[in-house]
Amino acid sequence: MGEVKPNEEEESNAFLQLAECELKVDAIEKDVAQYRLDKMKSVYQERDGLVNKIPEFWKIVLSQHTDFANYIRASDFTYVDCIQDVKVEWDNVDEFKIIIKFDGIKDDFEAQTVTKQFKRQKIIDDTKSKEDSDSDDDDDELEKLISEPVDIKWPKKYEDICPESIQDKKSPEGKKKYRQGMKSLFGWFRWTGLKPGKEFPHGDSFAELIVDDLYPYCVKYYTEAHRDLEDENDDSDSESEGELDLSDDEGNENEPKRRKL
Amino acid sequence: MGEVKPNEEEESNAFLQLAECELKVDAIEKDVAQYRLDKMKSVYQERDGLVNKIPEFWKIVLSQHTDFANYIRASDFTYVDCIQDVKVEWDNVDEFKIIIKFDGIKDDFEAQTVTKQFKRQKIIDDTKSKEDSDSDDDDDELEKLISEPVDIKWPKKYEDICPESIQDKKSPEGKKKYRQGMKSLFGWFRWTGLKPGKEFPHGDSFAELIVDDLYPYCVKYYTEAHRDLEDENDDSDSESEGELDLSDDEGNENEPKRRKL
Amino acid sequence: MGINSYLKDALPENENFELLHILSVPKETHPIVTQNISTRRDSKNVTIKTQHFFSLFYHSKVIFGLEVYVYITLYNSTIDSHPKLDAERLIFISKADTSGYSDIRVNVKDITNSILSYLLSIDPNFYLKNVKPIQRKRDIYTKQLILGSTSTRKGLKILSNRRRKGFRLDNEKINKNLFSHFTCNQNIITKITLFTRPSEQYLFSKSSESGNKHILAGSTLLKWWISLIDKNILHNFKQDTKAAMQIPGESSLEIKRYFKSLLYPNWQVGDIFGGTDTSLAVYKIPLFPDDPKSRFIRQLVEEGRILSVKLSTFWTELQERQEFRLSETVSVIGIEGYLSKLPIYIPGTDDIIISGSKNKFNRIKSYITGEEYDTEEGATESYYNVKTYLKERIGTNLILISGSKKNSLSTRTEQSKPKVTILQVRKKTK
Repeated sequence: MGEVKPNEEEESNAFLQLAECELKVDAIEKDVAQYRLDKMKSVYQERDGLVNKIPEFWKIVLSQHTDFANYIRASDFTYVDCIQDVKVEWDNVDEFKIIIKFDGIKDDFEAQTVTKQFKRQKIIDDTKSKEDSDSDDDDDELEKLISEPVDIKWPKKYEDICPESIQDKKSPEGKKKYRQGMKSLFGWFRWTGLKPGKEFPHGDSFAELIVDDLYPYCVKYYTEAHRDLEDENDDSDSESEGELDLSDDEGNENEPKRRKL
Repeated sequence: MGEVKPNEEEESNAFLQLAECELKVDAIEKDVAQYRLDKMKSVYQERDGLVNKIPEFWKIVLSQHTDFANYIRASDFTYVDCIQDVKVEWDNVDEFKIIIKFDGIKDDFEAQTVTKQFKRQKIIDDTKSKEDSDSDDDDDELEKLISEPVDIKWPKKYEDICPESIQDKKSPEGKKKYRQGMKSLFGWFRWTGLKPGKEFPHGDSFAELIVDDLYPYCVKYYTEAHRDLEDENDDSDSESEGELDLSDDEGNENEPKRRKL
Repeated sequence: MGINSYLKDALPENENFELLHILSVPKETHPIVTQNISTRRDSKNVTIKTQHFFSLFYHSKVIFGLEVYVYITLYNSTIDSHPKLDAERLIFISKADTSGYSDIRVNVKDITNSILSYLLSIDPNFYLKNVKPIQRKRDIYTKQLILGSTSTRKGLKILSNRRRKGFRLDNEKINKNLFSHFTCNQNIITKITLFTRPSEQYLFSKSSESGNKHILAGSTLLKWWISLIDKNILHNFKQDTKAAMQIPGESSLEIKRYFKSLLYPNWQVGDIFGGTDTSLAVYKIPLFPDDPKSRFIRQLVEEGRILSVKLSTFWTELQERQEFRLSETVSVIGIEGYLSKLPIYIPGTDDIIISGSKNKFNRIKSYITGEEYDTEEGATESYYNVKTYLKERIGTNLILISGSKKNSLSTRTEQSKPKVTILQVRKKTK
């Protein structure tokens, strides 16, 4: 379509160079994340020790967190309440393990500590068909979280949905039970990130929730859990004003603060 | 209320030490932010140069951003369109300047470059009355963004709301005009953060929007503004809107995986 | 007939008003009422959702606002082979509110009803011409486009290429591949539904603090709305229209007392979504944006009770929910029937602003709803901002409407301040 004019050429180059800049920015963000982890390591260790002295710390944090419950089955909370300790240990910014210590429930659930290992990996997006792969392939490299399945002893109450005890995994009923098990908290320990649709749903986001939010901000959530309880007891404030928000629809609900603040 | 039992004592100490940990975490976060800024500096500089080669870059970014418009008056867009360049320069993580370069509009608005300096400062919360100040005073130290007023030549069209040209600031009409002026983009350049209610509203959040969002992610916003289908600009899809996920309950196999996150 | 013709008869003679009317991009969405497994599997139904937002101005101040969703459901669409699909239209009245700053006495009920009649007159096909699909195809052509899913880096490379080689959007191809197009009969079932719940404000934040607004209590609010809908049936709907009201926690006898003063003879206790006391609520209760019923349904999913709660339990528990803890009267009103006059009107650009994106729609709307109305300045600022934005950024203007209602009529002075539907969302403080 006609010849390229000098300033169009310059602009065109500027865009390519900006794309390069984005790569540099990404690399810096990784570096910063690593720097942060190194710095935090000793504080996290100190904190892990302190948190252990507070009874039911993790039970309270996990019940408090609004998003946590979205990932698991309501019946899982019996076993969430058994969680005595949660720890995250980073080998580096892309490799880490989540260590969960469960107390037992007599005649139902065995006390145990389970360590699940995770890794972030570049994976070529294979949903794209071969023919449209062009020189831009590098853009389609996605970073993906993967993990290894790890053994955990399931509660007796879950026997009918525990994959080890389902006899006939081919029957419709068997399939259904199997899927229900995979959706439970225990199913998550088998999650690999490699068989989408057949595993614990959103196992990656669930891991990231623990690693990027629950573990780093556990003390904040613990404190909030106590503040909320006080609020509930304090009904003297009329609900008419402050706590009600007149946000009007889906759009505004999660819209950031605007002028009305 | 009775004597303190040993493990209560221990718990109580744990809470205090956790509070100490939080302080350490805050200090590390500051340090990490500084590290990040040092690393980003050269990339930002490179990017500033590239962005300058792209006509109307900032005009497009600022019109695209959904939240930016919430802070200013609709009529300010005439002058937002004059913004030729935006730069942020950090002296350190708590001190920075925003430099805005305006093109002029004949017979209305003079071309100019304005530099506004900001500082984050610990400020003792003086809304607390003296009597309840106890040894915990340090807890009430809030970090606050403040700034110095900076001269900017207002457009001729804004003469009636420009504070310099309002004769009678005491009359109801004068007061109203004054407030309107303060709510405009030009009012923001006078914002100090020290006279709440009398200045540009949410001047601190507006500055933070530029420093933490618009400037760092300007290239992303520019690209988004160029989406080929306008209706792809829909960042309001929210969880409160989606289809119900009954797959847990119904055990349905061809259920799409979509837990509301 | 345009909106002007409907509204002028509801507004006082010789007075000038201005109106904002924006429409969101029609888009495909999930079914309004959740389908059970087997229906879901076989269903080829398509649901299209669009939002209307109106605000009325007088003396350069906003005085009234109304938010309405229109859903068109196309049944068993095998799209290409059936040029005329059987369909249904549902109008969900989400919110109506007054700012409290009107310098003139207006009849808000008449205004609301006129807008409703206008909406009913719109040809359902208007919403079906260009529909944004749930998911857009990715193929070789769309890979050259910058879409919502395009990464920044990919976007920059595309822009670079375009500067070098030039590029023109193939509108025909885009239209064909990236939008859905449907048609349906004009004569289809039409439903109107709303949830009435007293509140100090619905659209105009802090407006109750000015002292200019008269806040209606639950049962007064309910009467206000049901009489409005009652009038609307007589005016727009055929004789056999179903009209129903449900008041959670109230006996049938009590509910029926509200019907005595109504003109349409066939009002009944219940709702228009069918089912009996023992039906599962999840498959009968519609899901609307920011609606208490829908919120309760979603909560039941979280609680793991969704497949056990029956309709009767649903209504009882709904009333006990914390959002209604002042034990105010709330109600669900619904009608369902055919219109007495075929809806054939296609709104033009002088009648409506079709916003190209949800972001733009929200931008314009937030000039109204993002303002604070504890003082009159809020009402002026929102007017000024909307007007300027439309002129400078969209190149259009507010619709001018000159009232034509004779003074004698307006001496019926019912200065109604509607306190409408939808309830507030409790925000979590983080």
